[in-house]
Amino acid sequence: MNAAASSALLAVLIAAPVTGALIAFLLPVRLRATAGILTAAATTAATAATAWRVAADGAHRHALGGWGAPLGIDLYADGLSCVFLLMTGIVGLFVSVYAKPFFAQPEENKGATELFWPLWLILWASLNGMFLSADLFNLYVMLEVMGLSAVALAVLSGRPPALVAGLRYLLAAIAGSMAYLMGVAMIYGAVSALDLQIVAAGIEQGRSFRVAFSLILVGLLVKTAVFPLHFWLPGAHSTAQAPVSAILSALVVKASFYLILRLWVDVFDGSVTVAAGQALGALGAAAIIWGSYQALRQRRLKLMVAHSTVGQIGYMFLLFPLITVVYQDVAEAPWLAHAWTGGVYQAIAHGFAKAAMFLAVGVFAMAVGSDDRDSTVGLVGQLPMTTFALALAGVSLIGLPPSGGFVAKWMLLKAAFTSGQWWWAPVILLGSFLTAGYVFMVLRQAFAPTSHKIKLKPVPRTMEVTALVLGAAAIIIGFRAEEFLLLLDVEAAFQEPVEPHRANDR
Amino acid sequence: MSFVNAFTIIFCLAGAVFFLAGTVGLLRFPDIFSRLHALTKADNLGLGLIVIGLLFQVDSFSTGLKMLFIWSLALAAGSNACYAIGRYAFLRTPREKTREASE
Amino acid sequence: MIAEIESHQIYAGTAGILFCLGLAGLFMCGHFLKKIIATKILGTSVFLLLVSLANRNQMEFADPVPHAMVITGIVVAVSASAFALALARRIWKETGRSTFEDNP
Amino acid sequence: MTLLDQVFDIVVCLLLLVLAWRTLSATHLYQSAIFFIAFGLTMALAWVRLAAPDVALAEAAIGAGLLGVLLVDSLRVFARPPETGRDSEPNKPESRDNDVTTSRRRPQFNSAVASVTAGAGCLFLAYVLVAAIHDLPDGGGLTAQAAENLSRSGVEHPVTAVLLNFRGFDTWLEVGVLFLAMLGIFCAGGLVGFSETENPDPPGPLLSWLIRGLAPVMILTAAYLLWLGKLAPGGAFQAGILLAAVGILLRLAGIPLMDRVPRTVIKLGLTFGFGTFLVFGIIALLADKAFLEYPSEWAGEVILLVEAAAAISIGFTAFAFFAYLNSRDQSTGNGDTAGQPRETNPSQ
Repeated sequence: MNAAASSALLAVLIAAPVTGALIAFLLPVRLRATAGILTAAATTAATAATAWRVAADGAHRHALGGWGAPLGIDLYADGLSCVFLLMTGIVGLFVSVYAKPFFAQPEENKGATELFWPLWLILWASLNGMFLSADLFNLYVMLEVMGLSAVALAVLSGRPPALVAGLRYLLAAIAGSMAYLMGVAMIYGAVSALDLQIVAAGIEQGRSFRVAFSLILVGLLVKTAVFPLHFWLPGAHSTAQAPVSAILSALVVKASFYLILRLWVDVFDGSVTVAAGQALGALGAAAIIWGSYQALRQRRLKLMVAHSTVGQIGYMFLLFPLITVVYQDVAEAPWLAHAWTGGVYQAIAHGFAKAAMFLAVGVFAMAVGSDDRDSTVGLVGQLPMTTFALALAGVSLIGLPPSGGFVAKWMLLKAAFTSGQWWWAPVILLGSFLTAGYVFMVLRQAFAPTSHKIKLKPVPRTMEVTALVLGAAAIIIGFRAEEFLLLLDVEAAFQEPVEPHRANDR
Repeated sequence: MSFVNAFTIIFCLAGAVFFLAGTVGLLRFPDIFSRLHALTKADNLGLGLIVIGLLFQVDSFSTGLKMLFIWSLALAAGSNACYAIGRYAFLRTPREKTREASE
Repeated sequence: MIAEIESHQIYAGTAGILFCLGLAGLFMCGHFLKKIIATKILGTSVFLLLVSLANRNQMEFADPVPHAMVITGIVVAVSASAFALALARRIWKETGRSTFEDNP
Repeated sequence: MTLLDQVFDIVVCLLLLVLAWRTLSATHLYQSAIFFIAFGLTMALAWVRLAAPDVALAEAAIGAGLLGVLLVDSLRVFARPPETGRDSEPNKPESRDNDVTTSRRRPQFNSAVASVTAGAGCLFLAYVLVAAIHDLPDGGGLTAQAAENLSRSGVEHPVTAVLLNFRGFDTWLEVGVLFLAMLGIFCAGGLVGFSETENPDPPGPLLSWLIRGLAPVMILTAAYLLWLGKLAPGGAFQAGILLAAVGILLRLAGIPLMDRVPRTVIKLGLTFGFGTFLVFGIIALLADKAFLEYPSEWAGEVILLVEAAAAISIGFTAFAFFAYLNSRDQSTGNGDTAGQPRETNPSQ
């Protein structure tokens, strides 16, 4: 495969799901699920091919329209983008498989659910676009495509609580993207470019850069739902239908996190400061405590899982204070690689675990007819596979070995100690305890012996299996750290770690 | 050339006077019908005079034609909007009040 | 002093203030419709900044890239507003709520 | 830059700020909407002052025109009591004048403390923003690069060259956003399909006459704008919205357009623009070129084709926004069947 053809793969990753979405929309309703799953399989295959090419030949760049930066828009894939693309591909494929029988159930097939497939495939295209685009303004358009399709999916059922939560989500998303765009406008004014690489070369010290990056950052923090900007998330994620909740929690918040990470280490590394890193870490720490505590208090399973997302997002933000430190040369800061990998690993592991958890809760809710915590009493006997999936996902969220979540939290913990920033360690541990609390509360109910056997509605076997596969994936990536690291290191955005010695002299 | 410019200035000033008068009328007249009356004067005559004034400045036939076309569209739209507002107001006002207003 | 200020600078500064007004409106206004209007003002301020940046150096023509960005932005913003309006209207019809406050 | 220019600019800017403030602080929704429309008109002046005729056209057509219509139509909905209580008559003329204050429980700026805090925060943010904007260099941009490549783009108007060629990918996604918003509106409404308008008043004879007379002129103008985009301000979006306006006017005049259209045609109309772009993109990929790369000798023709498809689709979609929100099924949304597929959907 020559270079041009493999760089065309990047465009395929966006064009293929869109093609599938349009075809699905034009097809009669009964054929849409099949078209959707075929598209999902094709997109996942293209994702795998891209990751393989990038691992073999290094980073790829595709100049859309043949113009190239600065005038045109480029797509760019390196190890970091491929890791997120792969996570999206795998989660997306299994959620698609789950969604087909899910929406075939009459009680879930209400409102405008016939639009699930076009919306979800466009959302997928925009997620891929978020991970690939190298143009600040194109990223704004991608953010909007992602936001609109995510909200549309969240209100698919048409139930009033979902509508209210959806409107709140939409307004928060619009405000976030406007703050982002304001920052982009100022960056364009300062460096006359939109391409990430060219912008990175033009970044200087100065008030306008700091203000611009702050605006961009705040806009993206709203979209990532970092405490205290998470107000829209629990409602929107818990009122959506199960496959949609899985997509929103596992994938959509990761895309804006990815963008923050990319901008922080690749573009604005000259204008971030140690204090800014600590501030992001503090927000993350507050999110861990607050989100996990709220999750512990919820009686409805979906609300619990949604609040748990707020807490788990917090862990990803512990990465920023740990990589933004003063040092003379890289050898002096051996924890950088740990912090970096730990943060990214957390995003990936949470993606699998949270998708599995929402899908499993969806199975429970469908079988019992309610997602109240107490209604799951003794379900292990009747739905062993789903209970097991929930347990696997929970193990990864808590961070018990051997799981993806364990690797992530362990690396963050290690980095916190070696870097001397020990104050993050108690937060990580406390978060794990709280998480263990709510996970075991559900499991205790599920494993509780009951005298009476509850009459359950039969649930399609495919749904149970997909939840289990994703739960298993959250564990398996704990064993597969090496391959993961090899891929992540391709043209690592992190080769030149954040340069706080420049940043420190403000 | 200055002769042509003088025409332009005169017509545009006259148009501006109509716009001003229309605006004052809109603010000062007591009820909706007389306000509409003031408003449409500004739109029709004010815009018309300004278009005539600018016609002296155009360098091609087609531009002039376009300006006249724009004026005629504005006339049609304005009269219809006025008609719609007036009709709505007329239907919504109790009969006695309308009679009072027209007397 | 006043002679040094170019017109694009006046508009760029106004854009900054408008942005704050729109943001304040988004948080402080209760009614859905006014929140949606506030997002429109927020968007307009960003577009105003972009267009005034495009007007900085008058060469043969003004910088077309921000103009294109603004046109794209306007369409995207209006689409989002239309969707928000549809949601707000449906919520009003189904529940009679017009703000987020009267949360049950 | 004369003193008069400066005074004019400052007056326009102050007016913008005052209107924005009044829009947000007005206690009555109608007031708010009127101030917002005035704000939009003043913005048009600003665009003209900043030499941005393309933006002025787009803003007037899409921002003020389309959104204005949707906003006014929504005011009508919010002026009526919701139909969750069965006893209210939907089309009673009395109910129209209901007092639509924005929030009856509390004023907008809810308490003194909150307003002072928010005010101080806003002032600080405004100071920071204006200072940062002031620090931006006085020059720069991509004008030179655009001018250099203009001859290879297939069109002569730089903004069209950026929109349809240099950054055509953005424009493709933008057409996609319109399609997506329509899907979102379908989701919000809970069904996919249209029905006749709920507008209770038939228009007067003069209005129907005007609308019927005006429709062909408007279609012609749309075609002209589309063609003009190659050389001068204008193009697919402006043309498309003009087409949408034709539809909206005809619908207001009581001429049914959407309710009889077969579902397949509606689906094709909504996807036409997004799809055409995509087809050209894929053809380029298959020809071993970059995605959305046009053959240089045919670039002008391809752009015109894509633009025409986009204009038709944009017009159709923008009209569909209005037609759907204005449909009878929509506006008599009934509480107890929330989320149920409705039998009354004519196009299913």
